[in-house]
Amino acid sequence: MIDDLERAIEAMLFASDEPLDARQVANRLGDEMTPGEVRAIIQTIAARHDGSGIELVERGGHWHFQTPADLAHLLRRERDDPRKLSRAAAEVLAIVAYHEPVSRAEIEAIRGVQTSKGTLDVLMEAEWIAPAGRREVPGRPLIYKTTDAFLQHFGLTSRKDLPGIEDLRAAGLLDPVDLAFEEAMGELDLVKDGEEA
Amino acid sequence: MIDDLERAIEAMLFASDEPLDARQVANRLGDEMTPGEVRAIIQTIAARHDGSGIELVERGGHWHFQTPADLAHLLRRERDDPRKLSRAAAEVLAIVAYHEPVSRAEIEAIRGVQTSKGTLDVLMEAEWIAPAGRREVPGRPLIYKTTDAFLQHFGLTSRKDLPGIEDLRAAGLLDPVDLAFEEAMGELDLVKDGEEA
Amino acid sequence: MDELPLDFELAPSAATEREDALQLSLDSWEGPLDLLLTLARGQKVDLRQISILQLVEQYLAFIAEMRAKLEVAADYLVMAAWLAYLKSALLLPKDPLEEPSPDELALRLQLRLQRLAAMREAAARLLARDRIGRDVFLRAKPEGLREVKLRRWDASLYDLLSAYGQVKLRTEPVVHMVSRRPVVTLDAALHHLERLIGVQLDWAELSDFLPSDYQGPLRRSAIASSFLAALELARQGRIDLKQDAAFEPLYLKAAKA
Repeated sequence: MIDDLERAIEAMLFASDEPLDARQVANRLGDEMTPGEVRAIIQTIAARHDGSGIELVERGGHWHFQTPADLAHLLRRERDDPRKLSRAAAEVLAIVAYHEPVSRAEIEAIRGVQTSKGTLDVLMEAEWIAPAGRREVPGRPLIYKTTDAFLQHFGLTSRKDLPGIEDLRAAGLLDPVDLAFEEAMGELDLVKDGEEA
Repeated sequence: MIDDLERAIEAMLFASDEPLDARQVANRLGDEMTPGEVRAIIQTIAARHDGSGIELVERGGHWHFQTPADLAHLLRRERDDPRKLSRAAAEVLAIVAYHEPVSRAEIEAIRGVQTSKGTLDVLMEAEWIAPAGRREVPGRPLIYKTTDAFLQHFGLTSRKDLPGIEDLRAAGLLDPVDLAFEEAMGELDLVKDGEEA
Repeated sequence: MDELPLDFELAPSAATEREDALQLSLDSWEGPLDLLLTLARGQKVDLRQISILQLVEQYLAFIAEMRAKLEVAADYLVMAAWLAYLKSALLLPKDPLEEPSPDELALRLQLRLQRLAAMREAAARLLARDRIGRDVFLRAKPEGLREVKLRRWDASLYDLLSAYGQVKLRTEPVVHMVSRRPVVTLDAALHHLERLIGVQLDWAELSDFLPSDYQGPLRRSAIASSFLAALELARQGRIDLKQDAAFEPLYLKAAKA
């Protein structure tokens, strides 16, 4: 059986919105207890919780309950939050991969549009690109290259595995959208004529 | 020595700002533990705190730590102001709790008076009642039920703990008047038949 | 009717003052059923033993007293009228044909009062439980369980390559490549038609003069150029043209020399 006074002090420390010192506890009990007596009881409570998932700790003479530091990882759970890479980021990543090492200015020249710092940040957060020193030109701009994590994610053994321009053309990836559209329409016409015949 | 798993679960329940159920605990542990195994450990923890100044209680399948009620006088302070309920709100809350799910019309049939929208709003704002779909009768009225927050606030492990609910059910006092009336008339008829025989 | 200032949590101690409250106003009641229940409690018997007749009289007397002093809300008056009817039915000799019988009406009223009383008591017991923030207390500042989202970026190799393709397209010097279309020139059609018209004696449809291996766009081009060729030959007086109506098949044959 736990002593009533001990229970009371324990409940008080538990429910308090700020750490309490021995004097505050004694005041709230309204008893003629000395802070020393209160402290002794608090130490009994702390000892009882020792090694459990709850600990009673002293900070500058004030006591409060907390969870042990070694269990902090349980209180902060990490969860994957998958996000689709934006079109702009995919373009920048591809440019870095095909032209590395490149500076931001060079990426912009190739893309033909301004590239926000955020786009590079996203790619660095994904650990697909990394800074690779500075270009020895006026302004010494930072240059970027792809990482091993990049190769791994896209299933490439090395950058040499990236298809060349001619491969891309052959795969239709360099076809303007409107030509590809006409071809598709031409095929449709053929089918229709065939059906009529 | 307290087992690591027990410590972890204890810390989790202690640190959480809302009551946790066994599944939430199991999920957070990321282990292949069944909710049943978690529940067993929680019960061990609850037993360990039994009779102390902190207790681990179950409310609607969710557990949380709180102070024992017998220490209320030491912990209650002027600024603590539990939600005061109007008589109307208290009655409506009781009717929802003992009859759930119920529609507003059913509540009004019991109270013999119209329920202002505000009364239900107060109870919903307190998160003690919540809509629970619609009754499949003409007009498809909204029906209400109590929440886990209701069980927590009023210290009920489950709805079975509602004071006197078994007696009320046995006495037919939770049955609608029409049903009770039929039964009462049936009994009267039986008595009459008996007398005639 | 709702949201009375009356503090329900103090209701048990206030209940003894109800007798005095009866003299004051109707605001203390949650409608006529509530007033009836209060009056029934005054009989100090179990609700199952209550004298409905006595209750009716109490209610009617109370309302009459109220009306002398102030306006009484309609629902109290409706109940009064109904109870007056019930009272007379209960007192008059029983009419066995009357449906429902006054006894049944009285029973229904009694059942309703029992149910309201049960819920009223349940509410009081509920509010008297150990409530969070009044009787039991939670940790004031729990650490809280947090969930940290780890952003994981996703893209496929296809996304990457097609993005590069679009970059290249956008920025490469634009070269217009007009694709070769399959066409039958007017000259070719003329030549073809001239050759065939010589062997054709009777009217024949224009389409009969087209080579059968022309398909798709090529065939459509052949129709167009053959039509022009036919017009040209007709202009030169070398063939005759015939068409029954607009959009009908076009017939041609060699002109009579």
